Order: sequence, then C-alpha cells, then structure tokens
Amino acid sequence: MSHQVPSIRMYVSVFLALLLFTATTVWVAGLDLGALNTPVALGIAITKGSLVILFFMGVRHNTPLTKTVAISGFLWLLILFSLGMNDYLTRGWLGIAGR
Amino acid sequence: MSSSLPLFPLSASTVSGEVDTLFFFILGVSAFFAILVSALMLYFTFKYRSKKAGDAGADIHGSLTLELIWTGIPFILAMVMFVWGAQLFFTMAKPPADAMDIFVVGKQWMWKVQHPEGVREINEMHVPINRPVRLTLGSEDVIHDFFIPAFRVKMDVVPGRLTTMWFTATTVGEYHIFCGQYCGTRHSGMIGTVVAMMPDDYEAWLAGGRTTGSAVQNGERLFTDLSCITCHKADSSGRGPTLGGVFGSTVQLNDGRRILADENYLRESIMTPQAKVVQGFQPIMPTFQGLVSEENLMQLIAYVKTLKPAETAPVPVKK
Amino acid sequence: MSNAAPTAKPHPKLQPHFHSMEQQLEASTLGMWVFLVTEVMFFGGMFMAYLVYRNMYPHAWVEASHELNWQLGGLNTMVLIMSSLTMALAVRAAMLGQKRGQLVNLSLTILLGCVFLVVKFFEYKAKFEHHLVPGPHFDPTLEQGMQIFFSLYFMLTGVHAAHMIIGIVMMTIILTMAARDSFNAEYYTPVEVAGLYWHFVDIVWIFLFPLLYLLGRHGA
Amino acid sequence: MNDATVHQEPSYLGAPYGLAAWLLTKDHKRIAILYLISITIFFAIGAGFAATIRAELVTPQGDLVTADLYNKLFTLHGVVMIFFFLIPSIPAVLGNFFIPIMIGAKDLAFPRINLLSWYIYVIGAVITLSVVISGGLDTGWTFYAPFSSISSNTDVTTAAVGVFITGFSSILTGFNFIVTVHRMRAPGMTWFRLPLFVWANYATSLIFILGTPVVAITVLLVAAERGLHLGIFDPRIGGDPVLFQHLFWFYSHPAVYIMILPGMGVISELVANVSRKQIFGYSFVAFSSIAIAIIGFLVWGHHMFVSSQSIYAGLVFSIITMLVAVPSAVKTFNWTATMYRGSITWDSPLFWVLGFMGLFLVGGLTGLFLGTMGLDVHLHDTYFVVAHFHYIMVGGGVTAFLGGLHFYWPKMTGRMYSEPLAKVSAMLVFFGFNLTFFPQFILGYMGMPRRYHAYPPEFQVLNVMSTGGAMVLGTGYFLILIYLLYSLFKGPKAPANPWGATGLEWQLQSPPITHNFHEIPVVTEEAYDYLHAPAPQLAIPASPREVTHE
Ligand code: HEA
Ligand code: HEA
Ligand code: HEC
Ligand code: CUA
Ligand SMILES: [Cu+2]
Repeated sequence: MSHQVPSIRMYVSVFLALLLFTATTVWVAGLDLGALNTPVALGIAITKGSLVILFFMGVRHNTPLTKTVAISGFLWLLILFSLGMNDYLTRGWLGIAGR
Repeated sequence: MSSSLPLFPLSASTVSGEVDTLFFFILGVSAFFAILVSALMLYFTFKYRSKKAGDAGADIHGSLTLELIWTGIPFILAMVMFVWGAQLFFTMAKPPADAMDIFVVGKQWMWKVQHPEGVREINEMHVPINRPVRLTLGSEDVIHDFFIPAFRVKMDVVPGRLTTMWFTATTVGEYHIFCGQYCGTRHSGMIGTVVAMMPDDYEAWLAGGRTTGSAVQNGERLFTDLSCITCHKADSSGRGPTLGGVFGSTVQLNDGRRILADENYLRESIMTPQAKVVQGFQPIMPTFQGLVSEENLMQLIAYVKTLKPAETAPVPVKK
Repeated sequence: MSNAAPTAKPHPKLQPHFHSMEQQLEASTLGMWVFLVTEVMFFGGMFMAYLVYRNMYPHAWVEASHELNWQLGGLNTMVLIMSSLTMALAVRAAMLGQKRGQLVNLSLTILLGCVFLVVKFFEYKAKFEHHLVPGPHFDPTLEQGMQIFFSLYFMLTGVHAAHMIIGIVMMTIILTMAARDSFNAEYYTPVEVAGLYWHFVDIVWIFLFPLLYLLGRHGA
Repeated sequence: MNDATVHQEPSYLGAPYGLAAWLLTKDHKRIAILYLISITIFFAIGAGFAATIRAELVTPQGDLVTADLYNKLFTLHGVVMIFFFLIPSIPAVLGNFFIPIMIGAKDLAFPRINLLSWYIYVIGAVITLSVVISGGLDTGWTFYAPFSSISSNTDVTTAAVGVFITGFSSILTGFNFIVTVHRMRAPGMTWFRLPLFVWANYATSLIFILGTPVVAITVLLVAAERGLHLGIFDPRIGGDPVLFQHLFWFYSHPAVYIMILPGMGVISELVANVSRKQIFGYSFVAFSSIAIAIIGFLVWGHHMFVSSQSIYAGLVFSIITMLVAVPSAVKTFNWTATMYRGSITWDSPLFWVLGFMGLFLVGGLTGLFLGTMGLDVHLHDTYFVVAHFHYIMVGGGVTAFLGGLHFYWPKMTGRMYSEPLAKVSAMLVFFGFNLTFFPQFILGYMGMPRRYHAYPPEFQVLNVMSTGGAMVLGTGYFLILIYLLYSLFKGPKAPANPWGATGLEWQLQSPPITHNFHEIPVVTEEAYDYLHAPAPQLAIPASPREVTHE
C-alpha cells in the first residue's frame, strides 16, 4: 500500500463537497421533478458515497484488488435487486392471478 | 393399479402425460450420463490399476477440444430441457378461456371448496372430466399448497393474494389432494380427494348439493351489504369508478402506471384500495381488510367479474 | 526475499505468521474491506425489502416519509459527515505519528457519534408518542403499507444505530490505545481499519437519509 | 522407535498441553480439531433426529411420535445438519487445517478471528439448540414466513437469533480464507499452482461473505416480527410472504454450493492422488469452482416456481439454473478423464472417490429435473426433492468429507486407521445410502409430499425400504466413528506421506509442528506433479507401521 499521506486540504474539500451535496439533496427533494425525484436523490447519494469511499477511505490510491472488493459488494446488491425486482415488476403481466 | 407396490403415479389429466414425457426424456439423458461416467470410472479403475507402488500415471494435462465438447453438449441438452420445461409450464399456467371456476380456500388445516353454483365441500372436490377447471386459491392464514399428483399440478396458496391453477381431468376416479407447503401441526392431515366424474354425474351431484345461493349471487348480496354499491354505481354517478368491464381491462392509475386488472388487482382494490388508485379518483375507498373473509372476497370478485360495461358508453359527468 | 523470514529485528507488533509489517497491514485492510462487503449485503437485504414495498405502496411511502422529521435527519447527516472528516484526520495523524492529532480527532469522532445517537433517541421517542411504532399500538387510521414503512424504518435505523454503538466502542478502544502510544508511523493498522468501518457506517446513513426522509417530500 | 518417527519434533497436538491451551489456541490446526469434534457431535445429534424420522415413517399412521414432535424433528434435523454440520464441515475442518499449509503459510491471516469464529459457532449452536428445552422449532429449516413469523407456537425467535449468530462464524471463516489466499501465499505459489482444494474453498468463501449476511438479516427480520411486532412479511398489514422466500433463497441456494464446492475440492485432490497423475484440465476445474460460486447467486428462484412468483422471473431463474449445471458437468468429466491412463491405487481414498461420483451424479442430475419448470410443478416439495438433496449433500458432501477425512487423517492425527475396515465402511455407506434415498425418488414422483408425519398407505413399502437403508447407512457411519477413534489410541504411527501425494502438506512431518514450517518454503512446481512424487508408504511391505505398533 502506498504510504503517501493525503493533505488536510483534500479532506476538508471533500467534507465541504459532502455538505454541499447534503444541502442539494434536501433542496431537490422539495421540488417536484415527477418521476425524476428518486433517481436524482439516489444519484446524489451515490456521489456522496463514492466521495467517502474514494477519498476518506482511500480507495483512490489503493490496489486494484481493494477496488474490486469495494465494488463487488454493490455489484452483488445489484444482483439481489435486479433479479428480485424482475419478479415484482413482471407480476400480473399475464393477467392470471398469481402467475 | 393392480400391483401391490405401485411405482408410478396415476395419470389422469391432460397435462400429466406431457409431464411424464418430459420426465422420461430427462431421465434418459440423466441415465445416459450417469451410466457413462460411472462405467468409465469403474473401467479405468480396473484397467489402470497400479502395477507397482509409486508408478506415476501418464503425463496428460488436458485437452481444450475435450473441454469444449463436454461443456457444449451438456449446455445444449440443458437448454433443450429448459425450453421444453418452460413451454410446458406456460401451458400449465394459462387456463383455457372456457374453463369453469372453482374457488378454494386453504386454512390450517383444511380445504374449503366452493363451486360457482354455490355448493360447498370440505377436503373434497368434485369435478367433471374433459372440462377445463380453473381453481382460484386463497389462504386465510399461512402458505399452503394445493397439489394433485395424479394431475401433475400444484400451486402455492399464499395469504394476501390469490393464485390460480387449472387442469382438465381425463379419467373418472378419486385422487389425492395434498397440501404441499408445510403449514404447521396437521400439515400432513391437510389432505383431501378429487372426485372426477362424468359430466352428467357431476351435474346431478351439483343439483343434489345444498346451496345458499351461487357465488355470484352471494357476491352481489355482499356488494350491497358492504355498501360498495353506494360508491360504485352502474352509471358513473358514484364516487367510485363503475366496475363494469373492469376485469381484464387495463386500468390507468393516477401515478402513471397502467395495470392489467386480474383477480389480484380486484383483491388488492378491496383490501388495500390505496395501493393503486384509479386515475381521476380520490383515495377515499376504505379498506375491507378484516371485514371480508377470503371466501367472501372470492364471491365479491366473482360478482365484479360478471359486471358488464354499461350499454351506452357513460358520458363523463362534470361536477 | 531469501526465505521470506523477517530480515532485521522484527517489529514488536509483527505477528509471527506474517513476514513483514507491510504484509500485515495489507492483510488487515483487505480483511476490513472484505468484511465491509458482508456489511453491504447485510443492509442490502433490508434495502431489497424497501425497494419492493416502495414499489408496492408508493402512496403510503410518501405519506409515511412525511411523518419523519427531515430536519433532524439532515442534522444527523451533517453530524456523521463531520465525524467522517475527523475520522479521516485521525487516520492521517496516525500515519504521521502525531499523537495529539489522533487524540483530538478520535475524541471528536466519538463525540459526534454520541450526538448522532442522542438525536436519534429523540426521533424514536417522537415516533412512540405519535403511535408510529408498528404493532398493536400503531395508529389504525393510517394507510395500509405505512406500518411496513415504519417496520423497515426501525429495522434500518436500528441496525444502523447498533453499528454506531459498536463503532463508538471501537473508537474508545482505539483512543485508549493511542493514548498509550500504541501507534506510530510504522504501525497504525487498527486506526486505519477502524476508520474504514466508521466511514462505512456513514455511507449507510448517506443512503438512508434520502430514502427514508426525503423521497416524496415535494408532495407535501 | 522406528527411524521414520525418530526425528519427530513435538507436534501441534502435544505442545502446549492442557484444556486451556486448546480452548485458547490460535493455531489453525487446533481450531480445525475443535471444529472436527463439534461437527461430529452435531452430526450425531442430527443423525439421531434422522433415525427418529425414519422410524416414524415405517408405518403410514403417525404413531411413534406426535405430529408436533415430528415437525420439530425434521426441522431440527435440517437446521443442525445444514448450519451446524455440513456448512462448517469441510471448510472449517479440512480447510482450516490445510489451506495455510497448502499455500505455505504459518497460519491463517487472522488467527484470533479464527478462534472467535469457532466460539461464535458454538454459541450460536447452543442458543439454537436451546429451543429443544424452550418449546422446540417447527418451521422447517427454511423458516418460511408467515408461518414462522405469525403462526408457529414454538420458539422461533431464539432459533432465529441462534442462526443469525452462527452466520457470523461462516462470514469470519470465509473472510479469513480470502485474505489468507490473497496475502499469505509462499513465494512461488502462484494462483495456478494452488491445489484445487484451495480454489474450491476460495470460491466457497466468496459465497460465505456475499450470501450469509442476507440470510442473517432475513432471520433477524423474522425474529423482529415475532419479538418486536414489526411487520415486514406479514400479509395482514400488506406484507408479501414471497419476499421472505426471495431473501432466504438468495443465500440458501448459494449455500448449497457452500456445501458441495469444498467437497469437490477434496475430490480433486483425491482423484489426482488415486490416479497418481496431474489433474486433467486444471484451470477448467479451478475456474468452474468460481463459475459455480458466481452463477449460483443467480438461480435462487428455482425454489419458488410455484410460489406465485412471476412466471417471467421463473423463466430467468430456470435458464440460469440450467447454466449452473454445466460447470459441475465440466468438473465431473475432468475427474473421469484424470483417471484415464492413471496408475490407480486401490487404497481407501479410491473407494470414497467412486462413492462420491456415483452419488453426486445422481444428485446433480436430478437437480436438472427440478430446474425444469414444467416438471418441478409436480416434483416441488415432494420426496423427490428430499432425495435430490440428500444425494448431493449426504452422498456428495458427506462422502467427500469422509473421503477427505480419511485421506488427511494420518496427517492430522499422526495415526493410521484400518484400511480394510475403511473399505468395508465406504461400501456399506454407499449401499446403505442408495437403499435409503433411491426409493424416495420414486415416492416423490408418485406424489408423496415432504414434511409429512403420516401418509397414505400405498407409500409404505418404499418407506420401509428407506428406513432399512438408513439402518445400514447409520451402521456404516458408526463403524467409521469406531475405527477412527480406535486409531487415535491404537493405530500405527503414520509416515509423513502415506499416500505418496504431492503438495506442501505432505512434506511436513505427521502431525505437523505448531508453526507448520520452520522456513517458509519456496514453490517451484505446479500442483499434482505426480511424475516426481514419492511412492505411497502404505504399500511398502516393510512399512514402519508394523514396527511402531507397540
Ligand atoms: C449440496 C447441496 C446441493 C447442490 C450442489 C445442489 C445442486 C443443484 N440443485 Fe439442488 N437442492 C438442494 C441442495 C443442493 N442442490 C437442497 C438442500 C434443496 C432443497 C431445499 C429445501 O427446499 O429444503 C434443493 C432443491 C433444488 C431445487 C428446488 C426444488 C423444489 O423445491 O422444487 C432445484 C430446482 O431447480 C434444484 C436444482 C439443482 C441443480 C440444477 C443443481 C446443480 O448444481 C447440479 C449440477 C450437477 C450435475 C448436473 C451433475 C453432473 C453433470 C453431468 C454428469 C453432465 C450432464 C449434465 C447435463 C446434461 C446438464 N435443487
Ligand atoms: C447435511 C445434511 C443432512 C444429512 C447428513 C442428512 C442425513 C439424513 N437425513 Fe436428512 N434432511 C436434511 C439434511 C440432511 N439429512 C435437510 C436439510 C432436510 C429438510 C428438513 C426440512 O424439511 O426442513 C432433511 C430431511 C430429511 C427427511 C424428510 C423429512 C420430511 O420431509 O418429513 C428425511 C426422511 O427420510 C431425512 C432422512 C435422513 C437420513 C436417513 C439421513 C442419514 O444420512 C442419517 C444416517 C444416520 C442415522 C440413521 C443414525 C445412526 C444410526 C442408528 C442410530 C441406527 C438406527 C437407525 C434407524 C432406526 C433408522 N432427512
Ligand atoms: C367510500 C366509497 C367507496 C366504497 C364504500 C367502496 N369503494 Fe371501491 N372505489 C372507490 C373509489 C373512489 C375508487 C377509485 C380509487 C381507487 O382505486 O382507490 C374505488 C375503486 C375500486 C375498484 C378498482 C376499480 C377500477 O376501476 O380499477 C374496485 C374493484 C372496487 N373499488 C371495489 C369495491 C368493492 C368490492 C367495495 C365493497 C366491498 C367497494 N369498492 C367499496 C370508492 C369506494
Ligand atoms: Cu396446508 Cu400444509
Ligand atoms: Cu437451489
């Protein structure tokens, strides 16, 4: 692992960015964007999460292995969500109850 | 079966033969591979038995060609099984349009069967042969599973929603009904009998049964008693939408979704009306959760399904 | 590396089955990352339930999120982000072998963690008072689906709070270790690893906040 | 003393001595032994439940035990066998013992966490089993809601908490293995020189860490639903019980590969050894483990074809189920090809290999019947499923475990057991097993539902056969227990490499010293280099075992 020590400035800028995004997400939540509200809120949350992972947790400078591990958790969540929702979103397509 | 040790289930529905054919196909493929691999291994075991302690085997590391062959062939066979099985599943899932209805409610630990004409039975189900029968299944407590081995059909009965299955009996006789899904103490006692009869006998049996009105009649009565009628009028003057022709139509919801109205949609509309609100209406319909039993629900639905769209297209009333 | 045995005199914190401090640190951080993957999946099960029911009861979800106090949620979001900053600074101080920096930042982290829990406590209390706790006392006039929302709300935030408590305990241990000069520029693995955990708990909240408190607020 | 044992240093077994030293040990080998003892106890408990189940099913009427008791029996049988026996069996015993040695490390990456995982396992198991006193558990090992959450009168909450806790033991083992394989390999031990056993356990660990948390939270939700009146799956407040099944099987299908992949790893070692030959298609066998682990996450819905999940979801799950069978096929064929032109030694490991192959094949192939949607409608929740999974889990998993145990026993304990008895018991288990579970396929196709305390009389003959088979099978297992225990005290001392096998583990003395290696080895050859392997010492007439038999 590289032993370079990140600067305080970097940490503080990330912190400020996170605060900014928090304010944004609160602000956006008050607007009616129709179907877009959820994607926008999630987009902001993902950005914030990525900032924390990349900078605070130092994945930016980490080995490819760590990066893979960090991503894999979210990938597997995606498996759970997509195959699971595949059931819920296609229920009733046939118009036969329970199929 | 004459034999005292039956090894194969009775086959008494239109699909059971098809299921058996698929079964024998996979059995054949499996037997082929099982025998092939076991025979090879045993043959090698004897043929290449070590002559002298410490002898090494031949210096073979692998073969790409072989790997491709034995990846490819199982893959193709597996896909054949998948397609065949999926087709059969669709056949077994989609009831024919002319199927007659029977309503089944499972509760710990019995099956309550209700014929559209109003005849009820418990742990017994009389059906005519050569006529498709569609079962609408509901549960009052936990998950059960309606299983008729001789017909090769089975469907979970899930609380909180309705499920469907269908079959056409082909042979007169009595067959087991089992509860397939574990449901508590007397799960193994939640069994019953299907009595498949000649259509005439069935009619006679129906006529002899005691009835308190047909399902639709009961549903209609409930529709009034529960004062559904106050909001859902035949014309569009009520506070709720007219229900004529709703079943089977595509409903536009107020959040933009479009839903195909099947039995589960009707059920949901009664039990959790606010989950899906019809476009142009307020979410004022009260929930009937806890007020109607699973059986009543089925009667209500049976009734709503009979409602035909108003003769002349109703002119939207502006208020 | 002739035989991979430690060359010069081994570092006192080097466990015998590792051959270098570097290997030890790498193993520990990789271990923490792998553990965090399990944590993602752990919360993932509940997020799956959230997804399913939100899709099933969109209206109830909007209604229910109005019952939550987004100001308090927002405050807590900021508290946690701040604590993440102090945590990151504590790790940095450890890397540089600065004892004071570690002590100050770790204490701040713990403090902010406690603030979070106190705020959470008041939020929970309000839910009890408003009969929004699932079960026999749940407000029966509320729409179907809302009870599920609150069940999930309590599970998600409760499990999250449990993680916070574990984190605070962990940080207290790290703090005492730091006070006893256990760490230096060569050996700060525990600080780094505990930091990863803390940031993770922060990330969970970053998702919980919009999903529970904010979505559907514009409908009000 | 004979010269084969003269240079023995104190092994990990002896030093330091005493119960406390064992219970506080950080040595992966001792922890493996702790696991071995515990899973043996749990197997005995589970087998006791099985024996009672089989005894009850001799007659169609439920006359031996009450319906409630029967339900508790099969539930605890399933729970104990799966969570407390089979899942930890190979990974936590053989994996714990041999993974560090095989890759040339002195221990796992986190020895203390390794010990912790054993304690968590024991605590979880004790809590779960405490329900025997506090009202039992009658939900089936699948804990299906809403039966488990609102209907069962038994102590589901405690059991759920116990399973939840045990989950962390799996997670910790998996994460320890992953880090160890990544970070602790000896110089020269590249990924493609790893023994296939390590690959298989690595793949297993992926499932441990990615799947187990989901089932942990799922049972916790059930516990919360019972204990705290929350409602997640409760249909009365609009919850969806099918969601429980999604979450449960998201873990529990991959979990079935937790139970077979390590076994496949063992068989890979054994096949190479009995054939005295490089494994055929090493990289295909290695990658098929990973493929099974990953694709295994995409098929869970095949347990739910008739659960009222959407038919389209069923289609996707069915086709991927068919896909996941292919890597298993690849493994099977590669093992067979390995034996081709080998130099087959007829020692006891061969018998386990053949037994495994025969039973796993039947089990795996019947999985294809179940994965086929139209057929699963009929077969679902019948004894066909029971037979399917016993063929794989007991015929495959347990046989592989026993094979591995026999293969590694000399290394782990330093003692040889009786070869003839081992062969007899392997055959006894094989025939007993088939007699027990083959009739269940027929029962299943005839429609006998599982979890039935009483059944229609036409099923009786086959059930009696099954029970008879279980007695043979049980005798086989019992015999193994006896002669293995006997060997501990009276068995001849084992040489370092009784089977003439390759691999770092066989270069150590039997049993190994606490730190495995004085100096970390440098690896220069690929795995299974049997061209240069020493001859089996078992077969040498002047084997030291006669002499050391004092
Ligand atoms: C170790 C455990 C284990 C393993 C490895 C497997 C492996 C497989 N299982 Fe099994 N299964 C269980 C344990 C296991 N299963 C358990 C415990 C249950 C019941 C749970 C419960 O309800 O309580 C169950 C239930 C179960 C079901 C649900 C049945 C139901 O309830 O309706 C299904 C359905 O698809 C299924 C399928 C498969 C398939 C396709 C495989 C495949 O991975 C098998 C692959 C192997 C082979 C195919 C053999 C080798 C291949 C060849 C020789 C080449 C020829 C191959 C082809 C032509 C493709 N299993
Ligand atoms: C690793 C897992 C594992 C193992 C090793 C076993 C081992 C055995 N199992 Fe188990 N079984 C499961 C996992 C396992 N099982 C699971 C997950 C279920 C599903 C539970 C559920 O539905 O929730 C199940 C369910 C199950 C059932 C179905 C119950 C039902 O649905 O009603 C049956 C019935 O025959 C059975 C039998 C056996 C037998 C005979 C053995 C044998 O291998 C055991 C051999 C040992 C002995 C027989 C004991 C020692 C012998 C004696 C003491 C001599 C006297 C013997 C007799 C009188 C018979 N098991
Ligand atoms: C207080 C008035 C009211 C009562 C009483 C009422 N409903 Fe409704 N119903 C509505 C309204 C308003 C809607 C449309 C909004 C919605 O979907 O919730 C509706 C919608 C429905 C729908 C969906 C119709 C569609 O077009 O998709 C069905 C089915 C239904 N109701 C059945 C019933 C039944 C059966 C009862 C009695 C057991 C009943 N309703 C009682 C007001 C009522
Ligand atoms: Cu009803 Cu089992
Ligand atoms: Cu499965």
